[in-house]
Amino acid sequence: MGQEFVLLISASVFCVGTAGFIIRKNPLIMFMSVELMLNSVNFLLVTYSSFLNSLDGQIFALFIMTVAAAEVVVGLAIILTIFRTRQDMDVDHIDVLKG
Amino acid sequence: MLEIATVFDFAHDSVIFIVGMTAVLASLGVVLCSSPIYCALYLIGHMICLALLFLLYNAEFLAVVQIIVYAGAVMILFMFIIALLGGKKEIQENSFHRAMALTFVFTLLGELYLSATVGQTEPIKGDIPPELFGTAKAIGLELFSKHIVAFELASCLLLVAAVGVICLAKFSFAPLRRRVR
Amino acid sequence: MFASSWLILLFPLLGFIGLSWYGSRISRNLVGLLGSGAVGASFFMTLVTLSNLMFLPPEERVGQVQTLYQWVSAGSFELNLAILIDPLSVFMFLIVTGVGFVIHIYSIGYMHDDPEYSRFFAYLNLFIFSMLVLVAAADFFFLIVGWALVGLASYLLIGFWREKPSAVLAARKAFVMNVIGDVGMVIAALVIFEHFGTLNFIDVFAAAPDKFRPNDDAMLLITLLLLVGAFAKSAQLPMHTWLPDAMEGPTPVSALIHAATMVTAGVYLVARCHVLYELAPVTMYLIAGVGGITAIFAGSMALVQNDIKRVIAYSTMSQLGYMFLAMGIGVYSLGMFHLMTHAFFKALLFMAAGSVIHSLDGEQDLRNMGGLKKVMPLTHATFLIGALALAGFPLTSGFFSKEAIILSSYHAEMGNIVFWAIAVLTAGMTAFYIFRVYFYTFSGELRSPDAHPHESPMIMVTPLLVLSTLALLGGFLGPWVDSFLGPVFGHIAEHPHDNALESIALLAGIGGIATAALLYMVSKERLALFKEAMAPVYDLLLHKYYVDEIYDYLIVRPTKAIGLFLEQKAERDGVDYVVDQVGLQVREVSHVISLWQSGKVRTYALNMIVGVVTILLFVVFM
Amino acid sequence: MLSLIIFIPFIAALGLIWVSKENQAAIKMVGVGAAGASFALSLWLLYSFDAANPEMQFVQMFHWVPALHINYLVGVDGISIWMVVLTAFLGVIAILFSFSQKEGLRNFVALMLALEAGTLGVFLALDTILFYVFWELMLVPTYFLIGIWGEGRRVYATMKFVIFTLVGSLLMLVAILSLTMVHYGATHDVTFDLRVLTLTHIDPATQMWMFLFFFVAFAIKIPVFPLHSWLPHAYVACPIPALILLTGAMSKTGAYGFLRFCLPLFPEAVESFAAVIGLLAATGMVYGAWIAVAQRDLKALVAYSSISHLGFIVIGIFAHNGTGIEGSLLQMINHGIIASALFLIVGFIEMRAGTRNLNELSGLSKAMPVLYGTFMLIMLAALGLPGLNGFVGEFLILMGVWTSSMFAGLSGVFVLMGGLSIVLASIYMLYMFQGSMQGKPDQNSEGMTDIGRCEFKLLVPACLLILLIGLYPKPFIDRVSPSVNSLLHLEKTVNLHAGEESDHH
Repeated sequence: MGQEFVLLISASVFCVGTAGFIIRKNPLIMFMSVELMLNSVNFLLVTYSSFLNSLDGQIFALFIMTVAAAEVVVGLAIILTIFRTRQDMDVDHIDVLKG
Repeated sequence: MLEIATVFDFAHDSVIFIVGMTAVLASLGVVLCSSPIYCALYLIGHMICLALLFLLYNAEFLAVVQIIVYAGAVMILFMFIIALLGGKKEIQENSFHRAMALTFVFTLLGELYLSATVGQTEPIKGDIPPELFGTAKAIGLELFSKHIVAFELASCLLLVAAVGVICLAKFSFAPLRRRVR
Repeated sequence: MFASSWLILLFPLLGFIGLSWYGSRISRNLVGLLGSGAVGASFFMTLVTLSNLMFLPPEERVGQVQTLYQWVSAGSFELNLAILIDPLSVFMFLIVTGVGFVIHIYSIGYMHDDPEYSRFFAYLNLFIFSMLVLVAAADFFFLIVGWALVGLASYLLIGFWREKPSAVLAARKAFVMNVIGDVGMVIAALVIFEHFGTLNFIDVFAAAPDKFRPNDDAMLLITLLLLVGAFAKSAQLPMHTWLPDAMEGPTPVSALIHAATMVTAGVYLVARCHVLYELAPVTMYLIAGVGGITAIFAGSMALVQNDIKRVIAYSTMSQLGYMFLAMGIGVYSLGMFHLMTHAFFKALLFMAAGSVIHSLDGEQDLRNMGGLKKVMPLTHATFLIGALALAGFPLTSGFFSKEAIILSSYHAEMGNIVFWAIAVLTAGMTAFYIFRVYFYTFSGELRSPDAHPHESPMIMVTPLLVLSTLALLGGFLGPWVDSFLGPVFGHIAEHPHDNALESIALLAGIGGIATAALLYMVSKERLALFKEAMAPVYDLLLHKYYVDEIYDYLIVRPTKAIGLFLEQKAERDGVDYVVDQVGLQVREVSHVISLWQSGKVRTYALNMIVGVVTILLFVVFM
Repeated sequence: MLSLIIFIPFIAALGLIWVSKENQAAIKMVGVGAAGASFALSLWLLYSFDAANPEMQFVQMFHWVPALHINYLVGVDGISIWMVVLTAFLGVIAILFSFSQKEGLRNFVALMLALEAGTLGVFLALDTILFYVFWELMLVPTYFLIGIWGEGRRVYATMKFVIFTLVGSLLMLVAILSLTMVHYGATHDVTFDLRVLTLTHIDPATQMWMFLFFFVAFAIKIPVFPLHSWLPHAYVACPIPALILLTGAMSKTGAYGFLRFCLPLFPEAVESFAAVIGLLAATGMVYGAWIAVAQRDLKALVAYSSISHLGFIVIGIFAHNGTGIEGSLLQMINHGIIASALFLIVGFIEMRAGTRNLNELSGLSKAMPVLYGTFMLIMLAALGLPGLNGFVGEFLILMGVWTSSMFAGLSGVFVLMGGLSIVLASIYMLYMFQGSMQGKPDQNSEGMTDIGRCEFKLLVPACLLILLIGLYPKPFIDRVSPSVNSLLHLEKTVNLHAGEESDHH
């Protein structure tokens, strides 16, 4: 399969993740959507690393995974804390920063 | 031989195609399911598909990392949280917001497709021998030579994240009073 | 030759500085001595200057300018600090320092018990100094300086009893009125500078006749603006209201302001600038008209006042009216002559009245006086002389000067029958009201039982005697004044003789005295009846034609109201409001914009996507 | 030497950080020492200043940002010499008076020194960017002085003051930069040297907006009538020592800016706007005076009277002739002396009576005869009594206005308005003086003491100057005249096309 296909798959997953992030109100699912977007990018990096015969893409993907893992851990802890204090799982209700 | 190669190529391509489409469908499932537990399951599916794709594109090491870190550790974490908070279904309303979001996301998709079909960029040919490509050894060599600083920084990041999570988990917070404007 | 003339100004200035610095640390006697001595020395120097001047041939007596240093040179404007010595200024020096000296002596006795004795003498010296600056000035600028300093000194003296609210108010009134006059003078100076390029009297007066034809706009403007200052200082209509109120000051101050110094400044100004005024006949008529009206207007108010000093104050206004009338019809030396005799007898009257007030412990109401003839024989005699002179009784000084003006008001080139009639009517009134005061005060019985009148000490009586001599005999100086001032005015005023008119004026004066005697000496019932019959007029006069009230409503209150209005409306609700609104509106707009920040993560995400899409649209399609 | 004058107070202000807050004696020593040294140097400057020379003197230059040709360039001429001396003089007085400040003396003195340094810098800077930097430098200490030590609605006042001034100075920055661009367009030479820029001929249309930008900046600082809204609030809120510098020195920077920038740089624009500006200034004179009549708060009264007096200064400048400008410069000195002395007196009264309200004050003269005398002299100077300094300035200004050709036939009106404001000045000054000093003494004046020897000494120099300038203004004017003349007869030698022509050859 050529580059076009890879790009299409990646773009589709990315857009689905974006849509999910915007549409869903459950913070967990929004997080999953973020993971989708990250994964789509990872995919692209890995495939292109193979196309170009260079390992840089994979290294980059590896770092992204590391960061994503850290991000998920902290993010979920924050979600947990918010839930503990507010007893509410709707992100729309969390608008303390409203202007 | 030629034919076998062609057949193999075709099989290879079709596998990639099928796995790729599965990955897209799984991602759709993540977004469209109303119950978080299903979403998480779809996401695991998506991750596995991606791992397969990584394999197919000669990135064995990353495929394994994908399975272990993502499908394993991260998703288990998700599952724990869902179990802890209860997988309530959410009610979807706010159709204007949704319509806006979808409109723009589709536009984005269109734009991405368009840019994808622009054509091939100039290839940068690396100097990795094909037999080593994607193996743990190659990545390790690369990682510990060229990217050593970034590597250490990443480890710092993980440490900070760990400390942060402990802090967040340890101190209990009194329920916030809603600020009245 | 005249360099020593600076000393005339220097002595009172030194007196002022010395007394205000060290006055509180030296003994009272020394204060009085220094204060009077400064003016006395100044008077002496004036005499020296006068003798120097008399040695010169008449045509060289004018235009002696003594320059001290260049005062300023800014742009095209240059000015020297200089004094002008000529018969007119020396004449004024004589009156100011001479009468001022006598008043100083009198003050030693009058103010003897005042706790702020030294301050009083310091101010008196400042007053004399200011007046000398005014008359000595060789240009319009220093004329204005002296003009304003006189205003300041009068402010200080009128408000001398600074804890008395009415005195404070009167002082403020006098000062503000004078500042209005000053501003008029300043603008006049600007116009003069614009047309002549200099402010020197000599240059201006020399250039004026060649540069302008009579009744040119510029001339009218200059003379009218100068007139604002002159009217303000000399209390002519409509700027007269401060003068009666100035009675709030101690009596020597009244004498000084009314007789010798301040109020005569306006007359002096017209005399000094006669070259300009002759080029503006319209203004001359105005001066004569206003002078005449003021004379009769003030005279009528004096008819009914019950405060002894107020009567004399109005009489001052009235006599100033005469002087302006004389100026207006062009008989300057007659005006100056009347200025001199008036200085004598008015100072005398004030000081005699002060002596009465002093002995009655501050009582000023005529109705509480009476019968002082026996107790205070010297004061009585001197007051009588003053009253006779004021009434124009034959052979007193007032007779010569006033008769001359009355006659000229018909016979002079610009005189006419109306001026004459006014003058004669006023003369009658004058005689009436001053003798009303005389009878009230000195004849009959003392109406306030608990007072213990006594003759004043010699230090107060001696000045009275000196002045009464002058008031009695000063009239015979008339021809000398004419010839002495002749070089300044360019001609010697002629004294017309017209027996018919003279006798009418004389009869008016004697008639006034007789009427007063009739009403106040002979029959009290007739007086009551008369008052009854004239009640509305009486009221109007007693309230001074309600001018104070009219000014209060027309000027004072609107000024304050506009001030408040500007503060409340224009400032707080106007400028401030607009500025604050700009700030508030910016805040409002930013508030509206800040609503965009809904605090919801998803909205932010959507916004971000919108942004990304838009940018990509550009990237892809451009 | 000029740099020393500027930087001695500045370095002392920084140095005060290392002085302990408790060490009052050291704080006072450093404060007075620095201000005094600056003042002494300024006097020496005055002594060695060549009065006949219209050019800039004592010029110093260091490269500051060589890449952009921005230099540290200072110099003094007849227009700025008196302003420098005045500022240094007022700095000493203000710092001496600030010792009565109870709290935070160290920081207060440090900020005062910084304010003084900034103001001196504005008067001495010849590089437009340097000018701008000092201009903004004045703002910072003022902000803290009013915001921290102020009274009443100090936050509101500070905000208003800072926002107003910033708007103006940003407009000025735009104009400064475009000025250099215009010069660059003519000569292909980047410079921020004011002396060079002055010679550039600017296209009249460009002049208009650049002039307006500069004008707004300076007009806010002075302030000119419709832009004065910050002044009453800031002045009423400002602590009196800072107020002395604020009204005495800082408000003059605006007028100085007119003379240094607007008049020489934009002659055509000045010509077309002079009548309008004259109208604004004349309105301000009457307006400020009239509002002052209605004030009961002494500080507010003096604040509004300042608006009125500053209107005189502005109208004199835009009369655009020697008499008017020299009168304005003299009036700037006068107002610096008189207004600061008045504020000092208000401070003395407030310290003793505990109030500034005229309704609550009465008959103080009995308790304080010395203050009575000095107050009277200063009040008389303020209302423009002939023979004292206020009158000299006002007279010259009015004469300049009357003979000016700039006001399109409105000269007479302006002079009349000036006369009206003088009359009003006598009214409000008498309200102020008589209301507080004369009348019956009331109970709370019983235990009051007169001003002490030290306080009297603060007022003595002001009184002496009032008399000196009133009696002999010539030496003051003489140092100014040559520079003013050269300002009025400036020739633009650099034309727009000069650069292009030289390219052809």
